[in-house]
This record gives sequence, structure tokens and C-alpha cells, in this order.
Amino acid sequence: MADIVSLADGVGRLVRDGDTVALEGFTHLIPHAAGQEIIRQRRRNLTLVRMTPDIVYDQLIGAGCARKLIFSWGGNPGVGSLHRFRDAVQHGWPVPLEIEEHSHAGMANRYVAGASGLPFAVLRGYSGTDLPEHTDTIKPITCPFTGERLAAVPAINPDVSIIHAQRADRAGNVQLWGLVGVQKEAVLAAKRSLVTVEEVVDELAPVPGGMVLPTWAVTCVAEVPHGAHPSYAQGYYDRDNAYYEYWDSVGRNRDSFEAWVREKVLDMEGSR
Amino acid sequence: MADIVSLADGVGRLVRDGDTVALEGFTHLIPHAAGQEIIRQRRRNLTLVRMTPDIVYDQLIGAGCARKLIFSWGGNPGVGSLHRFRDAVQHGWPVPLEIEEHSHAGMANRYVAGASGLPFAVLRGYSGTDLPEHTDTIKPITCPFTGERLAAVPAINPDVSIIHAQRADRAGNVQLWGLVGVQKEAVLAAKRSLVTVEEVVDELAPVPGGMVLPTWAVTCVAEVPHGAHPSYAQGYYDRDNAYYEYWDSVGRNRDSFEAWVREKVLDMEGSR
Amino acid sequence: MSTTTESEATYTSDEMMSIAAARVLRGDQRCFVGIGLPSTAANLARRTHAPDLVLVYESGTLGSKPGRLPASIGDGILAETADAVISVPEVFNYWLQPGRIDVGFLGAAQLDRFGNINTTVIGTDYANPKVRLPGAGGAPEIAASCREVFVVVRQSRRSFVEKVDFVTSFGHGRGRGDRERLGLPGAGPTLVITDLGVFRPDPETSELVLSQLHPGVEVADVREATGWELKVSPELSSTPEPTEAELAALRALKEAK
Amino acid sequence: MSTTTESEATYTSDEMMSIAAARVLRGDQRCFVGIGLPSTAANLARRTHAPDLVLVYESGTLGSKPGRLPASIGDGILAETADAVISVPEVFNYWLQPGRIDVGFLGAAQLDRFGNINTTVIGTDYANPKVRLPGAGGAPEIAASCREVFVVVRQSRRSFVEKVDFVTSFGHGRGRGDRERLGLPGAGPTLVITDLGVFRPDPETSELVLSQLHPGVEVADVREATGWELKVSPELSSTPEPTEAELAALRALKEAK
Repeated sequence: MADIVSLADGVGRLVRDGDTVALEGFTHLIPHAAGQEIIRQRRRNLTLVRMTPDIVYDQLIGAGCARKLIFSWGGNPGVGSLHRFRDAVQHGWPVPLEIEEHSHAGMANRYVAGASGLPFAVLRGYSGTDLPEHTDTIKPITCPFTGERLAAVPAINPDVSIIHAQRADRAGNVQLWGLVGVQKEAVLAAKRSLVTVEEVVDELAPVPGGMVLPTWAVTCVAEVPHGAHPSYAQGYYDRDNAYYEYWDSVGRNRDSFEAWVREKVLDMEGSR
Repeated sequence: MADIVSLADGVGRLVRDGDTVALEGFTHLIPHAAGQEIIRQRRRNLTLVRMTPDIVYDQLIGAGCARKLIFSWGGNPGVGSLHRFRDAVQHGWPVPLEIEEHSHAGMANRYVAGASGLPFAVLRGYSGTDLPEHTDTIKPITCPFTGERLAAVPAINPDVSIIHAQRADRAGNVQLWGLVGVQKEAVLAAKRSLVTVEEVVDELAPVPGGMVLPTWAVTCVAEVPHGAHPSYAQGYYDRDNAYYEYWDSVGRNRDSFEAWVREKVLDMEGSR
Repeated sequence: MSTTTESEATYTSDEMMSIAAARVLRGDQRCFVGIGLPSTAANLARRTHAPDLVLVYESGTLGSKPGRLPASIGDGILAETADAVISVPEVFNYWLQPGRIDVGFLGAAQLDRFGNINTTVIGTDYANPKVRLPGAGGAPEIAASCREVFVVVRQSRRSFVEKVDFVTSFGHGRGRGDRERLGLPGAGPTLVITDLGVFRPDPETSELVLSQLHPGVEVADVREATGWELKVSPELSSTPEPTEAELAALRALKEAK
Repeated sequence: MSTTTESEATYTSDEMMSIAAARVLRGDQRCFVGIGLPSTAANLARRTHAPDLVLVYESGTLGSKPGRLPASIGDGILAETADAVISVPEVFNYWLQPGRIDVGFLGAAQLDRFGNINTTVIGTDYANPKVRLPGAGGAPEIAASCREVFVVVRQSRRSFVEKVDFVTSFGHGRGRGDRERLGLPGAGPTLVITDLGVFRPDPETSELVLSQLHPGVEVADVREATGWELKVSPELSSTPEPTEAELAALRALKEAK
């Protein structure tokens, strides 16, 4: 049964220095507030996992929380580059960032394997690309029936996965709808999980296209209204496209980024 | 784009003698009318695939349509045995029936591999059981990362898959809800597909728990009201539990079965 | 088989079996429910002492709360009352396989001395069986992956055999350590509940040992209905009689439509 | 880069590129749409000559019909207007991988003579890149599994190179037969549309050859913006000017909020 906690308590209880942490949400329901809480609690040496390390991870990387990134596409969607990510990879600032790079298909299947309790997944992937040369978590595998060669990738089983959803009930059952990305897989693959939600309600009325994660599959639930901003929560608020442009100007320089972290994250301690 | 056809035309066009044919529907939405149409069109030498060959396959097997059955559980759910299936396996009546036997987990994953365009699937399955000794479509596979041994099963890619759904729109988009079993996988794994539906409507209003198969993933759609009877169609009619009991008396003897086929199936030619 | 004990309450041995089976489930567990006797027991547990017991059915329902006994494993009421309805591949891959389910509750056509289950064929020639049974269904992986397995079965020399004709679902193999050798994550069958009593694997040998007798049943009756040389636990206990409340709940469940 | 031709209609070279890219799509196709230039072109095609074109986005939408340009690959409007919304693993496993998609429409940071695509790093030292780009996303498997691949990219000596620094998505390798040797099911890049013209692989060598020039562009301009010794098709044709209707539809799409 999931515990209903505050965001600060949830992150404090579940995220530890050195952990492998996945924050998922594919363009929709990105758990931004939880990411900033990790910065606020000054976690270090995290291995961050995420298919699309966009602004949420640019912030964590710029704040020096990460030692490694496992990902498949790192950009500011619709805008351009992630400057903190580039600065960490190209110049090791503020700390060197090791990377482990996959394709979306590979990452999605790594989560599927993790959620399924399997050590690896099989896909038709990476053929002819330079990725396997640089990523040692891509190996060939032979079909025992046809002899065909395919790609194998190992399961991802984060220490903790964090997602954002629209609602939970008071028992901790979680409901999300719209683009559901790889969130179910991320939660089921993890040892521990935190779900931030727009609201905790008495009853989860069924929603077309909705999915429910039962309370016994989740560790903690925290009510964090607007917790996906500047990403969006279908049925609650739209994507703040201007923020993505704004982030380009903040993230572009170390100074402007550090000012932002101080003012918008660290000084907000206890505000949730 | 799916063609909207009559049941007789759909079966006539898509199901050929000697084909591998999957009729799916896990307790819910079982395509009984389509099964009887196959009997009516006197198809022979079919390899029938189905996780739960219940009444629908007892009828096809008893009518002599099948030379082989690939399955994981063959019974009359809630009642007892499938007498025509037993008679075919134990006495080769009306024709010998070869069997290829799996577990549900194995069959489900064979469909997943088929739907995914992969030659095989990996699972933790069959360990310590006598199934691999008798089923040569179960082989060991070794994880290239951990060295762990798991089971591999080959993809199922039927020549034709047939399912029943609640609705389709006039463009041939198919909507189903409630227990969705392995139907999506069965359709996507097949070379051709026929979906019988309760009704063809102008617009598919979203339904909680509903899924849509786009028209371009389906070959033919046929409107067959009550096409799942004696199974059920959530939102349309309940399971006819009495029929499952009745079937026990019909299927128990060759004579009563043959009378049933003549009267209820063959003599109904052209009634749809 | 229908017997009546000397107690005031009149009940059948099948009722005693279902009630004894229901009692072993707890409200903090997730139970993967086979149809038939296991489903009766699991639903009875939810209606009596374990209202929070989470029922998982292989048809794709998590947390079903049916108000009557489902007529089949895919009865519509299971989906309509579930917390979540998922596809069949997802049940097996995301929920059963990783060990998220505490108890797998299974039936059996044949069960042997080491808790191995046969639901495939009677007779040792697979190609020409004496009786063709339904087959495996979800059972092999339920038996492998659930933290523990409870089996509920009507007991006779035909069902309780020295060695099953076909291992459909692996119990304890030929004895202690066999599960570990295969790398099976769960503990396997830890309880077998019949219409005569309750059996547990001996901690040393994993052989099923009679540990509990239902009211009115003698050890000799159990031996008579067991196809191997039965061992009896030194701490043999008696199953408490069904309470009025248990019987009423069971009968209400069976009568509800 | 923004140019104006001598024709009456005034339009930019980016507009010409998007319109040329839209024209190559047909209404009976399913198109896997990358964000940015490909998404503009695919949505324009739906608004003009190909209203039945099926758009598939990697965020999990089948048959999206957005009324404006999505701001990102997961813009809410893609889900709200889709025939079906599915999980990300399902997009890749059930829909892309088996070859159900006719056209993969991709962008590129670098594209080489044989249509190989780089969106990973500029510079040949992967560990210490000159520029770290976003990475692969869905592109490697889109390039492998779609029946054919169209690439839309702004052309310059920096983007049109002899050999990409990193093969993120395999095109034609080092020439004809390389895809077959790898067992790749799709035909690979069959069209490259830039702001200067259109390129197709030579049927003999698979090298990209200039086959079409946009209005006002000379072959010399294209050579100038190509990082290899460019071959020109003997059947070099001219791209028809954008029509008023195309321009109006493109601008309406970009302005709609």
C-alpha cells in the first residue's frame, strides 16, 4: 500500500545519494517539481535514467546531482539544445557526466524488461549504427528457432522511479491518462517509486484512455498541484511553451543557471 | 483500410484450407459466429491456435476442420471437459488432432512476439515442467548480460486471426473494451484479420478501458450482432452460462454433436 | 462427496474445504486466483476475515471485488469491479513474472507427494493419454513465480498420487532443494487444503505431511485417500468447525446471481 | 536562411522546403513523423492534398489530426485528436518494428553522401565531442523499419557531408547492398528534401544524386552547399513553385495556436 506523503518527505525517504533514479513522463506529465526537490535536497552522484532528458534533467545535471546519464534523446523539445547537459558532456561542468546512450526503442524495451522481471529484452535495433561501439549495454543475440541475429539490451531496474499523474485516491491508487509514455514500466521496474499527483480524490472515476496503477505497486504518493509544469497534465493545464523558450536563456550560461537554481529552487525550501 | 463485408464473405475471403487460424477472445468476446461460419464453409486441415480452446474450438474440432491445435488450456470453463477435443486427442475422431501445448504465459508471449515482428519471445517459464519434453517450440536461451537461463518460444504469426469486438465505425476502425485478452496481439501478429462486431456505428465514442484498432491494421470487418454468444460482449449482453452446460450434453456424444452441427450450423447456410 | 459431522451445524466436506482454504488467506496479500475451488475460497476470504485481499485473475483483472462467485475466470463481473483491467500478456509479464503476487491459489487433477501438479494427461503416454485434461493454463508460471502456492483439491487415491503422470506445474520436484536448483523464485506449495485436512511440506524433505484434520475425519481416512505412505505431523491439529458466519457467507456467495 | 524568388508569390526557402516535403506524401500512407521540419511537412500534406495521411508520433499516437502544428512531439493535441493512444513501448514494438509504417520522416544534423544520418555528436571523438547533439531518439529504428525514409534538412557544407561523424541512423551505409547485408527490412532513405532541391539515391550505387532543383536555385548553388562531389541526375527537373493554396495552408498551420 502506498503511503501518502509530502513531496519533501517522499524524496527524502526514497532518493539516496548514489541511487539510480528514473524520472519518466514522455513530453506529458513530466515530474518537474520532484526533480527540483531532488536538487533542493542536494542529492549527489545519481545515475539518472530517462528516455528524453529535457529541461527536468538539464536542471539536475546543472545542479551537480548526476554522475551518469542513461538516455536516448537529450534536447529541449521544440527549442534546441540542453545547455547544461552539453556543458557537462563537453566540459565536465559542474561535474563530469558519464553517458550511456540508447535509442528510444532500446530504452523502452529496457524498461519493459525491468517491469517484467526479465534480465534483458530483444529488439530489432541499432543495426548499422555507431551506438553499439560506444554503448556496452547493446549486445547481439541469436534466435534459437530461426538463427536470426537481433539486439539484446539489459533490463533497467532503477532504485527509485518518479512519475507524475493526474490523480490518486486516498488509498494510494494512481490514475493517469492521455500520453502515458513509459511511466507504468518505469514504476514497475523500480525497487521504490514516488508518484506526484495533481490531486488526491475520494474516488477515481473511470476516464477513457486512463490507466490505474494499484496502490500496492507504488511506494509513495505526494499531492503536488502543478507538479508537471512547464510540461502539462491533460485535463488540468496546458504545456507552458514559453517556459521552454525561457529555459533556453536560463540554461545557456552558468551564471544565469546558478542564479536560477538559487532563487527558484534552493531558496524555495519548505515551500511545498 | 479494412473492408466491411458479410461474415460469409469475410470467412470465404480470408480463411483457406490448410491455414493457421487463430480465434481469440479470453472468455469475453469469443468469435463463436465466425467459428461456426468456418464449419459451414467446410474448411479442412486448419492449424487452430487459441490460448483457451473452449466451446468454439470443440465445435471446429468435432466438425473435422482441424488437423492441429496450438493451445494452453482446453476445457469448458466452469463446466468441465471438452468432449470433442478429448475424442480427437484420445481416439482420432473425426480426424486425428496433433497438439502443440504451451502455458498461458508462453502463448501470450508468442502472440506478443508475433505482433512485434520478432522471431521469438523470452520468459521465465516452463521450469521443471514436462512441457518442454513434448513441445519442441520451447527452448532455453541465455541472457547475454547475466548468463541466466530462460525460456524462448517462437512467434505465432497466423495466416488469419479472427476476433469479435463491440463496435466498428464505417471506416473500419474497431473498438473493444472490458477484458481485452490477447486480441490486439492476435490481430497484429496475423497476415490477415477478420473482426466481427456487434454493430457498425457512425462514430466511436471513447469508452473507459477501451482500445481502438485502426482500420489500416485490420483486413475485414463484419457486423455480426450476438456474434460472441454464448460468450458475452460487455455493454451488449451477458454470458449465457446455461449454454456452457448445454454444450456439455451436446458435445458428450458423437451422435448428439453431429445432429447439432447439421441442425444449428450447416442447415443455417446463408442465414447471416 | 458430501458428509455431515456430529456438530450442530450441518455442512458438507466441500464446504469445510472451501472454508479451511479461505482461512489461510490474509487481507494484506495479493492472490492469483485459479477458477473453481480456489476462486470460491478466495472470494469467501474477502467476504469474511480478509476484505482487503487483492484478487488477480489471469483474464486481466487486478483487484476484482465480485459480489457473487464468477462463473468463469473471465466473468464480466471481474472486469467491472476491478481496480485495473489489463491485457493477458501484461498480467503474466508485468504482474506475475516479477514476483509481485504473494499467493498463487491453484487446483489440481493430480497432486503428488512433493506437491507437483498435473492438469495435462492421465496416463504416462502423453501421445496416447488415458484421459486428456485441459492442460496448463496459467498454472506453471503461477507455481513458479508467486511467493507461495496454496493448492485446494478434493482428495482421493486418484488425485493424491505418489508421482504425477505429468508435471504441469512444478511443486518441490523430488524433494528439498529442487526448486533452488531450477532457480525458481517462489517458495512453491506451502499448503495443500483438501476435503479431509491440510498438508504442509516437511521442512527437511519437502514431502507433504498431514498437519491438520478436518472435524470428523480420522488419520486412517486420510491414509485411505492418499496414494503414498503418508507421514503425519507430530503437531497434528484439528481444523476448527465452520462458524455460522462462514457457512452463511459461503452459501450466500454460491447462491448470488 | 530566407530567400525570395522572382516569381509573384513571395516565399522563403524554408517554406519551399516544407511544401516540397509535403508533396511527396500520399493519402494512403502511414507516416512516422519526427518533430520539427518533418512534422510541419506531414501536417501540411494532411491539410492539402493528402487528408487521409495517417500520422504516427513516437509519443504514442496513431492517426493524430492536429488542427495546428504540435509544439513538441508530445503536444496534447496529438493525443486528443488521435484514433488511438498507446504506450511508448507499444509504438516501437507493435507498430514500428514489424514494418507497419510506410514512411519514416526524419530530420538530421548531418547527412552524408549515402543518406546516413547523424544526430549524436559533431567531431569524431565520441567521448570529447565538438558539439554534443540530442542523440538518437526514435530515429535508428525508424530508419531501419519503415518501408522507406524521407529526410528533410536545411542544406549546407556543415550538414551535407561526405561521411557523417557518427552513424545515428543507418541510410545506405557505404553504398548499395549494405542494407541487405544487415538484414534491414525497409528501403532506407529514398528521398532527401532540402531548401535547395530534392535528392534520390542512385539505383546503382545508392549515392544521393540531385534530382530536382527548387525555383531560383542553380546547380552551382547546390554544389556549393554539398560536402562531397555532387552528382546530378540526367533527368534533373524543377520543383513547381508553391501554389497560393499551399502557402496559405502552411502559414495558417504555423500561425494557429
